[in-house]
Amino acid sequence: MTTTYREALREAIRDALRRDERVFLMGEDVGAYGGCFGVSLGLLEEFGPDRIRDTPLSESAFVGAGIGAATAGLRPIVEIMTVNFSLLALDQILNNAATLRHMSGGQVGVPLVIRMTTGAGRQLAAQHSHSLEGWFAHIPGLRILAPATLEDARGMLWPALLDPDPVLIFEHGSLYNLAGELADDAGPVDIDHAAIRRPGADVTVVTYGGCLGKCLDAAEQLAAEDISAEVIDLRTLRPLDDATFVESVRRTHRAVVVDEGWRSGSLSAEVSARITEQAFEELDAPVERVCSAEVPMPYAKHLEDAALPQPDGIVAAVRKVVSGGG
Amino acid sequence: MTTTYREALREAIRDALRRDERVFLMGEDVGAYGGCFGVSLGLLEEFGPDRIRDTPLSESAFVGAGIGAATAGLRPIVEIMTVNFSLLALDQILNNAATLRHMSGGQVGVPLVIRMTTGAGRQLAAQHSHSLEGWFAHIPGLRILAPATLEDARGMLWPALLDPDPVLIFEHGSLYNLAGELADDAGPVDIDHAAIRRPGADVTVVTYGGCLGKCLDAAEQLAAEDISAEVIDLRTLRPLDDATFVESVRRTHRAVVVDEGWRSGSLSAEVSARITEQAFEELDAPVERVCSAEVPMPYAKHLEDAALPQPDGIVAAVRKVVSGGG
Amino acid sequence: MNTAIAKHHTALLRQMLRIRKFEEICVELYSATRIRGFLHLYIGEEAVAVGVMNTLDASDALVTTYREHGHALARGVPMEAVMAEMFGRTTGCSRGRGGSMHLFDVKRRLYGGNAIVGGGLPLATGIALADRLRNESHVTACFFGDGAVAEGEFHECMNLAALWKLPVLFCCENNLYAMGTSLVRAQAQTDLALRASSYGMPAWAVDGMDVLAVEQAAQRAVETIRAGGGPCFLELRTYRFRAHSMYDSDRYRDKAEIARWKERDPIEALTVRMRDAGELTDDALKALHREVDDELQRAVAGAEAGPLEAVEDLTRFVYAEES
Amino acid sequence: MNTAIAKHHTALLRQMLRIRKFEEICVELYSATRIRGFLHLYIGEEAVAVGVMNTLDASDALVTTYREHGHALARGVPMEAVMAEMFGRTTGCSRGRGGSMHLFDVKRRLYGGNAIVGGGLPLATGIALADRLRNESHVTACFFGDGAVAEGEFHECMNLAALWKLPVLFCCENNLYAMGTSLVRAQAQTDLALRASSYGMPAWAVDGMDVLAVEQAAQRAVETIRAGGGPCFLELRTYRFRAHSMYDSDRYRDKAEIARWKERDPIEALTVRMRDAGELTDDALKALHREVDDELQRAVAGAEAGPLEAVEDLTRFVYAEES
Ligand SMILES: Cc1ncc(C[n+]2csc(CCOP(=O)(O)OP(=O)(O)O)c2C)c(N)n1
Ligand SMILES: Cc1ncc(C[n+]2csc(CCOP(=O)(O)OP(=O)(O)O)c2C)c(N)n1
Ligand SMILES: [Mg+2]
Ligand SMILES: [Mg+2]
Repeated sequence: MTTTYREALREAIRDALRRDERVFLMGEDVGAYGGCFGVSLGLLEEFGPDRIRDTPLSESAFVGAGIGAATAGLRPIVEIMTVNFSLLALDQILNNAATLRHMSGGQVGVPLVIRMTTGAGRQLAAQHSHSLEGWFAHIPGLRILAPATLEDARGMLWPALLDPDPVLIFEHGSLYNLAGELADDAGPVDIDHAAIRRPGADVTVVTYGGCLGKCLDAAEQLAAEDISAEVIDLRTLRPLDDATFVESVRRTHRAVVVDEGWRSGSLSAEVSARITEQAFEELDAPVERVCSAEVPMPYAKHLEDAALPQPDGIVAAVRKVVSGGG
Repeated sequence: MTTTYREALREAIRDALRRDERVFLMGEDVGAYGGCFGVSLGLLEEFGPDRIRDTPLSESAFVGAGIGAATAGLRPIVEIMTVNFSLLALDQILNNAATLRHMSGGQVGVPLVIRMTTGAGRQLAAQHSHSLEGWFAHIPGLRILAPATLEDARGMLWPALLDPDPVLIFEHGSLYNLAGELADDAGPVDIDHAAIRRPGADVTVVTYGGCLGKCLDAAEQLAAEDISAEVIDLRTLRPLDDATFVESVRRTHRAVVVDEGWRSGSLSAEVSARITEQAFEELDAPVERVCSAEVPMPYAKHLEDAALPQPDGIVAAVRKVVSGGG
Repeated sequence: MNTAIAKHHTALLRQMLRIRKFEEICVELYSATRIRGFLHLYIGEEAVAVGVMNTLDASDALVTTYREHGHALARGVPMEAVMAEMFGRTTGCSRGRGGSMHLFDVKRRLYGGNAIVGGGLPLATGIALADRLRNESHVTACFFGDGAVAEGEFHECMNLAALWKLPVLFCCENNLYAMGTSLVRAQAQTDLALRASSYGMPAWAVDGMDVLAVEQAAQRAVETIRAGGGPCFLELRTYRFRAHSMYDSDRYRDKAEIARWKERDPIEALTVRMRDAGELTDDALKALHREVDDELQRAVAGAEAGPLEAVEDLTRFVYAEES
Repeated sequence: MNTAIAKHHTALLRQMLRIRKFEEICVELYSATRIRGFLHLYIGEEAVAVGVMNTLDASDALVTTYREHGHALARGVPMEAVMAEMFGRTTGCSRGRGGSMHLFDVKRRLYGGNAIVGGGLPLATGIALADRLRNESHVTACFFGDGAVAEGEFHECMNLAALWKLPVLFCCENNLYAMGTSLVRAQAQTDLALRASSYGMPAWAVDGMDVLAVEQAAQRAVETIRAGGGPCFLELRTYRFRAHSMYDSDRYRDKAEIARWKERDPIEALTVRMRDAGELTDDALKALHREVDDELQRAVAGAEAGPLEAVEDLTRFVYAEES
């Protein structure tokens, strides 16, 4: 079946709404508008306004209401239009969703799913281009997912809803129109492990989300130079499946981490630190990082392109680690 | 002159208010109450309610108002009672304070100082014990300071106010009662560089803020075992002065990073990654990290103690890197 | 004298006394550093928790703040479980993980003790939304202070609850101060009930020092809500007799003002009223005190004897455990 | 015919026309992918920006939203600088870093173009605080939509500005929709002026399709504010004739509703009025159009010819540069 990332997400939501009557979708413009990126188009007509619930512009209240509804036994899917507005709900996410279970000594669970769009690349400038999923991955109590493929767009939601703890799903804005084949019976996927998207022997490229395609492009270019890059898609940013990428680095002895977050303090730093901690003796070169420039995203296209990780930069970083070490 | 960290902070504020009439202090209970940790006690009487301005419980509005007042030419010092409440103002900090200069193509500056208390250790439980200064250090456009000594408590504010860009100062809650000698003419300090608080030869311990004292204690214990630890206080968490700690590691060949943030995605990861990136060939052992356990802070004292970095854990980590490598 | 009424009044008095005496012991324990963290006392405000709680069913839900010993006790959380929480024991109502500011008891639908001002309002709104979506007629009572009214979350939740006609009882404990900031210095418009009614929900102010007035107002509100009328707002005018917390030297309030309010002590007031109505003899009052003292003594002894969590279990309850 | 009045009306008409035609060209340029990012059109709402702006002094400040071409043009930012911003050129009013949503011109005290709904209100409050602390009598005009009223920041800022009597003119552009969400589905209480007055500030609703009504109301508000009366709130009832943004297929509005509002086109309305009053001849109108068309043509040509920032300069303007 040919489908898009957007349709795969919609199908996942529809499926969840059908399977479990405790599930409902809530957020700004998810109903009458069809979702600001069209993900929930048609669902209002199918499921009605109680389960496809438009909210006012009140990020803190409706995210918090999702938390409350989850503690009370429902299974809300809360959509925050984009990660840029999630800051307004961060108090609820960190101080309530992530801590209620602990503060209550295990009594209160928050089986909530929060979906949001993340990332840059569409000239939306400094307030609409954040990539903060790695930042959210700092918070204990949360699970953070970043679907980068059609399978994951279709399959991550259901296990996220089954998770008794809060799960945040970050959908990269550049992926909605991604089209391709999806098995007719595509369904839930594992949300615990990273995936090797392209096997390779010379270097491990660790990435996730919107950068996966760029890394695969880079790997293709590198293959032409006889450099065999293994591309790993983290998929789950918290808890990090370090076993998969460390095992890969033990084989390739070199690693490049590619992350759309601003370099300092991005998830790439954690991945780099863990590789060094766990595979120091096997590393032939220091881990390299390809990240976004440390600048609020500029509007002009040539500047935005320059600020973001690009295949060329990934290729250059790989060449550097491959030529650098023993 | 014998003084405390609290008094040193107060003196710094008083001094700034006297020197520059554009400076004012604004926040919850900074006036009539004297500051929730007593930092601004007496200042209302001295400077009046226009310059020592109590605010309602409206973190987003008064932080944003500070941003606005700074763009319009004043030099506000905004106090957020504690970092735990800063989440409510994060939209203003990230989407306005940190981006206005860039979005406006350099026209708008935000010469604002935001002070807040950070850290755990007083049994205040999961919502009142965050250490998020390293997290804030991810944001381009900000400068992040963490005074760990009386000199820095006294001296960081004035250069922060002279900075044409937003500066966040994180005061660790366990330090307010720190007492000691401060030179009578103590004044502004450099806010660009890390400081070697204790020189040493065998290992570099990188830390900041509330953990500095613990690292110095650990270094003392280690000295008794003939392990000479160099203790570096980062002081400025953004921009990171990596030259100082990398140079140290080049001499000691080993490093331990101590950080009260939750381990995954904490500033310690960035420090570790930079050390490996810049001094890989000189490292005799992988960089070790001593951080907070990945748990919302529990109330019970024995659990809180166990969750936080402690001298014993630092000593153990140092022993590991010292015995580990070549 | 109507015996049923007398019994009812005695029950209210007992609840208020339990709260008052519990907190007086807390002060002692805190001064002796046997309990720690932040400690926010409810002394003077007991009529609010007791009056409201008495109108709720066991299946109604409750969300409150860091100043919530009174709410937890009035809700029926055993005194020993609350005290053990202060001692950080696994027998505490939050297993010693929460402390004074985070009392939980999900069996009794007490969803905490929230220490972020305003932070409980969205939770309460969401719990009410769940009840509404399941067609259950429960009410969610949400307690918060006058200070919370300035927070953006207050506004967002008032609108959301009113827009969706959710069964929330908003209980604003207006004790005139948010830490050291008096209401007039925090609110451009200090009539909080009026403010609330601008969201299109029924709202009224109540004498929070009179437990019977509180009870009556709450009863009316709960009936409105249960009948599907959407949220209601009560501004409960009260006063804290003690400082904001144990760290507060209380320099920002006028001594005369404090004294004036103490004359309206809700426990005194009910006692006098009951005596005047012949509902309470000296002996009965003494017996009541003794009874509460006994309960307290048992609670403290039991709490202090409770076990501490094993340090190895530090990272439990961050995520759910396999069941 | 009063010549002064006619001249005044002509100026208003010219401003509205400039905005309308500017945006019509933007649509073309966008469709041809010559400009990019988000594009939010103000078409239909021109009377609001023009009417309010006309009452402000050059030293008054201005904070607005992502739908701000009209405000920037009415404020006097040269058309070419606005257009160059859309083209991402260094000659753009934000040097090409901001784009359509972030028009700045600090010389004209235009503090942006804020794309976080509600995010500009605290800024405006702070700018007004600065003016107040310096004893300057400037007004800060803050534009935002009906959608922003639901945000917590709206509430916090209304209270702060009223409490501190800050010189802010809150201009709520009530176009009945926040993206696809109509006001009645977002607000429990849809009379926004009434809502604002609950903070204790003067607030009134104005016909936002009538530029003269807007001007008159704004004049009254600005005078109140300048006289030290604290903030005022205007609910400007208007309508956007186009979709929310270029990505929006506008399925959530009734075609008849759109048509009804288009009958009240503010440019049409003023034109008719001026004609009826003999203030505008066919020739004059044609000349006006030609004049604006010329300005536009020059703006587009000039903008597109502007230079692009060197890629090496990518990280400039994150921090201040040494001066
Ligand atoms: C968001 C937030 N800001 C600040 C604080 C610090 N703080 C704790 S209680 C309090 C005063 C709250 O006053 P009010 O809401 O009236 O409740 P009361 O303490 O009077 O019961 C403050 C400022 C906090 N806990 N949360
Ligand atoms: C905090 C936040 N949430 C969501 C959005 C996405 N968004 C952009 S404009 C808009 C609608 C705003 O409506 P309104 O305030 O009425 O202004 P209008 O667009 O009608 O002029 C939304 C939801 C945003 N930019 N900021
Ligand atoms: Mg209060
Ligand atoms: Mg609107």
